[in-house]
Amino acid sequence: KEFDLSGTEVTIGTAQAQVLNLGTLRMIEMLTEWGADVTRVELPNISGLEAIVADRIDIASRSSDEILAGQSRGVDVVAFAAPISTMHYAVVSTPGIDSLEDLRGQSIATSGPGGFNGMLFRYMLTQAGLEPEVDVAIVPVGGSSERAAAIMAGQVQATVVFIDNWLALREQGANAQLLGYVADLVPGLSSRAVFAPRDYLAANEDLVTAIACANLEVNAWINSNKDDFVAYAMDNVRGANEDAVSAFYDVAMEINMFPTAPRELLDVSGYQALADLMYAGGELDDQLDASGFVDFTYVDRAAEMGCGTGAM
Amino acid sequence: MKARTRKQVRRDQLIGVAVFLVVWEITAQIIDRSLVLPPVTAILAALWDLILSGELIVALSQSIFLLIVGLFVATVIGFVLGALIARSRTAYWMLNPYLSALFVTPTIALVPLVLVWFGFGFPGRVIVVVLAAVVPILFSVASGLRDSPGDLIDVARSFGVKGEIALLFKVRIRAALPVLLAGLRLAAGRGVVGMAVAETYLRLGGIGGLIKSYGAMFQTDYVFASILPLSLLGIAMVSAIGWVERRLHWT
Amino acid sequence: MMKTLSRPSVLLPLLSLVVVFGAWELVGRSINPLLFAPPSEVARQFGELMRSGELLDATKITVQALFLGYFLAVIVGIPFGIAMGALPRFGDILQPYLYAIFSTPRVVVVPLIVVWFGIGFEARLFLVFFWSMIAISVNTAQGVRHARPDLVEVAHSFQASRLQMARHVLIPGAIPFVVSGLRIGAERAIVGVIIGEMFLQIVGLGGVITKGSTELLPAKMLCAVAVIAVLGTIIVTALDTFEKRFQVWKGPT
Amino acid sequence: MKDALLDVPAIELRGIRKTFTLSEDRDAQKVLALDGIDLTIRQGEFLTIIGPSGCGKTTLLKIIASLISHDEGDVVVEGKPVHEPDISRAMVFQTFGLFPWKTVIDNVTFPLTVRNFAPAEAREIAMKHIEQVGLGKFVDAYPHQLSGGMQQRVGLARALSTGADILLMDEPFGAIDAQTRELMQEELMRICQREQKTVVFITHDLDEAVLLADRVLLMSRGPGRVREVIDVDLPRPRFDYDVRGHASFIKVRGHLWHELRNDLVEQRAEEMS
Amino acid sequence: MKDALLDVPAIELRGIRKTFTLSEDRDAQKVLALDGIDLTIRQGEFLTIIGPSGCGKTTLLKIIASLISHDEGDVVVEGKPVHEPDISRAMVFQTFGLFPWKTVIDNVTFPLTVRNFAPAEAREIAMKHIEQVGLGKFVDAYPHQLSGGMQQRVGLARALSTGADILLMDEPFGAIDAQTRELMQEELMRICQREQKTVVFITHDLDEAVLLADRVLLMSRGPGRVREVIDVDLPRPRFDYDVRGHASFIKVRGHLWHELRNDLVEQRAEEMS
Ligand SMILES: Nc1ncnc2c1ncn2[C@@H]1O[C@H](COP(=O)(O)OP(=O)(O)OP(=O)(O)O)[C@@H](O)[C@H]1O
Ligand SMILES: Nc1ncnc2c1ncn2[C@@H]1O[C@H](COP(=O)(O)OP(=O)(O)OP(=O)(O)O)[C@@H](O)[C@H]1O
Ligand SMILES: O=C([O-])O
Ligand SMILES: [Mg+2]
Ligand SMILES: [Mg+2]
Repeated sequence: KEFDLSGTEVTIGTAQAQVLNLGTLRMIEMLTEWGADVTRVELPNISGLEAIVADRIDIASRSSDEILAGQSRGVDVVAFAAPISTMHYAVVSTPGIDSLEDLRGQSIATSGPGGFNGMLFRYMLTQAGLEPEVDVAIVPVGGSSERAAAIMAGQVQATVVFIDNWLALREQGANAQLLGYVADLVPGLSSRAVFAPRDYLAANEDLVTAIACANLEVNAWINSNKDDFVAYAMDNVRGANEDAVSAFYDVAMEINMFPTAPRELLDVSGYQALADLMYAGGELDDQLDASGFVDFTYVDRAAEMGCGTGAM
Repeated sequence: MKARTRKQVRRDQLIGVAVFLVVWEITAQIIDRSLVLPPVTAILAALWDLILSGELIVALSQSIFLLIVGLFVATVIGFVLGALIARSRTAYWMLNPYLSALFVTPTIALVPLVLVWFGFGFPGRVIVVVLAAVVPILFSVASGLRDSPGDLIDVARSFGVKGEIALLFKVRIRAALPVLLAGLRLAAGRGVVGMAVAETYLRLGGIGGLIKSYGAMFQTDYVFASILPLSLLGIAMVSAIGWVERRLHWT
Repeated sequence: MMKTLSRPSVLLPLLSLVVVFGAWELVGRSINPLLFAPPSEVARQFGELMRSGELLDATKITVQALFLGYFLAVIVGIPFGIAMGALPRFGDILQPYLYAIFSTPRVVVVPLIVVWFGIGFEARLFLVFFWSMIAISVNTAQGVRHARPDLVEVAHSFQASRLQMARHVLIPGAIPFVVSGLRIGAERAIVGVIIGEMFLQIVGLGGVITKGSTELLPAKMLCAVAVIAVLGTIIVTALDTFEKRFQVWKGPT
Repeated sequence: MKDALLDVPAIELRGIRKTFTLSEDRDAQKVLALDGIDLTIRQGEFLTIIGPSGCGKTTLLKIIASLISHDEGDVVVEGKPVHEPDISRAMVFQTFGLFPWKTVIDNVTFPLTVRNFAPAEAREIAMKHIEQVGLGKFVDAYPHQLSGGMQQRVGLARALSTGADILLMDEPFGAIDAQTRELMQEELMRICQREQKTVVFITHDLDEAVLLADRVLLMSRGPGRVREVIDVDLPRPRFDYDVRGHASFIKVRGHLWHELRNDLVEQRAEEMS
Repeated sequence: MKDALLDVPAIELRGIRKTFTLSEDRDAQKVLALDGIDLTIRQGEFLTIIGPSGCGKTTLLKIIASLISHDEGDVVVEGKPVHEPDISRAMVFQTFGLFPWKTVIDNVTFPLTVRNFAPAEAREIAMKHIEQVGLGKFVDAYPHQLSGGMQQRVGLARALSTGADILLMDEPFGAIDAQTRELMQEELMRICQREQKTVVFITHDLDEAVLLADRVLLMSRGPGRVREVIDVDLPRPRFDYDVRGHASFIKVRGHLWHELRNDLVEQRAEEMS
């Protein structure tokens, strides 16, 4: 069951260290324990896809919509693991806006065109019987922090931010409220994936399997151990607040953010739903078949080896 | 107009800072929204915490190292190209438009290109600083070397200095020093901006990474506490160059 | 004594244009099109963006905030700078803050700007105005303070009043400094509006950059960058020319 | 009116002392520039000042003009102690003091503009004096387009056009070539005699000092003191004959030369010890 | 060696013409600065040049030094045409030309350093000449700490310390006060006589032009031409008696004065028409 990765060099691109993305951090630690020489790169503004295309990283652990973008532009990247398996966004509103319907005639902030959360927000509004742009003004605003600031300043009445961001915001006493978690509002979508070019997977089977295994193991560790997780977050995330992390943990458990079953970890139907949504919203030019770029081989193999049982 | 002594200036500035901080503190206490405007005391506490934990020192030393390497490279490049466009009409008309364009193009817009060419490793980050800082240096080198230093060139020639290169090193550069320093001062300011761009948008790290992390956690007091050293760094660079300027024996 | 630069023949810039664009085209074609685009592709994209009106609309939005913000920076910055120069105590007290703010990269204070000024036009205006205003007033103040003491003495000897001193000695003497402040301020203004458009409400040319980048359309991004560069070059060159006009004002000493 | 005042001295200096502080530091070096100057200048008198470089000539002239303050003593002009510059005293500056952003005519009209003369009147007065100094063709030129000597003449025209009774001139002909200088000297003497001006005139040219003066004030190497005041007993007008051959001229010039030389020798001796 | 060359002129100028272009434009204005200068200067001769401001004196001197190019004609030094500056000709600049960032001693040793003299030797030579011009106490001062006259003397010391046979001096005493100037003149004449130097010396002081010269070159108002070359027939050494009283001195000075005056009058007349 042990992996011997000595001599293996790999560069992994991740998002900024966040409470909700601690899985990636822990996963990389395990790879290192197994002898791999891992370089972790926090990419704040550049997508993992761009970094892969530019040949600057081998593997990305980033938003799952990047895979779809890549596929539609002819870059054959494949998801083989997932550090966060459910949608990691929270919809936040100003006081007085208590449901999506209340947003009629108001403004909301989403990330720029082509962004993941913008598309989701549109979808949710449609589900709630509102017509985006007509019933609700949509203002594109740079990043999650800027969107949070926009709601604090009363510039918009609702926005989507990362769950851990929202919890930190609440902890800091922001005058805003939770409208709901996207995971609850739009179930089944996958949020973060570990992906790499298809030929890279084929050429580095051991490493990729080890990553899948570490992914399952880390999820098992998180699920079984709240105190350790909180302590780990406090050590690794700058400015983390103990109460916020604790609250995040509870939410994560509630929405099954860190599953250990391979088919829950990587859910083709979630990706398919995402692809259909993006196609419907005009974000993708072609209809994509998710089974073509979600590869269970490695998580399955890892599960067979006993990964995900907390045994390692 | 009477020149004010440095002592008077210092005293007034100290009083000014004190008044400013008190007004800030009171305003913040009244508004009572630390997310928007944290009180000075909270910022100082945060700063103290950052210093004690060693975070600030580590981040600051990373940033300063990046800044120094970047400014050094920018100076070298700025000198070579600046000398070229000062001394060669052809080079001037061929390069100047692009350099002016680079001067006004926000460094942040060039980040994706830097990734492609240089990656997000140390070289990539250095390049971002260089892109931000090189043009002011280059322009000041060019204008410094273009203005002939009175008849000093004639003096040097008449006493046996031969050739453009020898004149450059024996007279022109030294004579252009005040202009060069003014350019360097401007470049230092832009270098700090480039450094922050590299550290927040190319790859997180240093003081820029610190700000970004605390920003994501909405700890505004820590955000201020990490921005402050950045502003001070800018002032420090400017004062350091001012100090060199004053020390030059000059008329 | 060295030669001064003479006026260009049209040939040189043209030649360099050919060389630069040729090299760009060659390199551009050899790089993954998701990351970089050759000029031919940028030109095609440019045509498309012009036809759809996207680029023109974006440019309008950018230019509005830029010009209004810069205009305000000029009409506030110059009198403010004169006051700082003429009242040294006032200037000395304010100076550290202006330097501190000036050397604080706007990219890191964007979230604070949102809280104070929102995400729209006002916030962009502030990003343009404030940093530009500082550049202009700091330079103006320096110019006023460096008024030639001998000329101040001359005016004094003929009993010029404070106002006459300002009009005949301080302001004309400060003009070369003011112009160089205007140039640095222009650069600050352009970068400011783009930062605002990339990180606040995504609009204008900065918005086109952000969109081009997230959509992996480098040609679109480069179109916006090119428009910004051309816009900036025009402004800076105009100010340069303006500055040369006042070269003689520095006078013999 | 002027004649009624003839018994009142134009300028009286009583015990003028002036110290400069060299830097702003606590341990600043002090330079004693003037060490007790007593001097009485009569109405309509032409006084030249000569003395080694750095002895305090410019300092003294600026104190008379109330341009810089002094530590001790009084400056009394036409019977009244003065503390501020005023229109009765016009200065010609050693460093020209022209506004580089003003044309010749605008530089010359400046003092009149300050006093709110009508533009046409100011222009007329200025033109007269610009022509007097031989620059009629350059009214619209900027200072940087003129040679040093021409710039100096603009400064002279400006002082003359104020109509001030007292002219304070700091090496006004220092940058002017020999022959133009002699023309200017002649012109200046003619104006002064006609308009009965009181002139204090600094020079480092011995010939000039003697040629122009009713009295020569010889200052000693700094700290500036009055070393000697010498009457020049030469008939006026002085340009109609070869005044340099006049016995008085040769005597006074020779005397000044020896005194200045002795001053130099004394100083060298001090330096050696 | 020198004596063997005595029949070869030190400097020969043949038909020197020089035009300046005023601006960078195609439609640039041209200024004819020198219009065919022919001149022969003998070994060991002291030639002074006098002429109206802007007549081309400095231009001529710089052409002799090969510092600026000329359009037509030849400069022949000791029998050989020259095109590049070299160490046989040392220049003293009208505007001093001191490096503001170098101390007095470093300024004076500069030409020796360029020629790779050992530092100790360079310093020794420099010190000798710095003391000769009376600045022994200021070796470590920077130019801005010196008065104008002192700066000019540093430039003189620098030229002397090169050991060049030909000294090209552009108004070297213009900023020096009367008495120091006379001392310097005396010193210069002593050095030149002892070391048999050839000197070309520009001045705008008539007395100085006559006092120092073997011959005076009078130039006419620009375009610069040779108006006249006048022999000064005064015995040397000239400082032991009152040379100004000598008939030759008075005659030559008077002649020059009239010629310059005529030049001025001619020019004014031209301007009128
Ligand atoms: N603003 C000043 N600060 C300090 N020292 C000064 C200042 N002005 C003059 N001095 C000093 O006072 C002394 C007299 O200077 P002043 O200019 O009056 O001399 P001067 O006789 O006019 O000399 P020159 O003939 O060179 O014009 C000098 O030693 C000079 O260094
Ligand atoms: N670099 C230059 N460019 C254009 N014109 C020049 C240049 N140098 C000199 N001149 C012109 O050439 C003429 C002669 O100048 P030069 O300096 O030789 O005069 P000068 O006789 O030395 O005058 P002065 O007595 O004032 O020193 C002047 O009309 C001057 O304007
Ligand atoms: O302030 C800037 O980031 O340019
Ligand atoms: Mg003086
Ligand atoms: Mg000259």
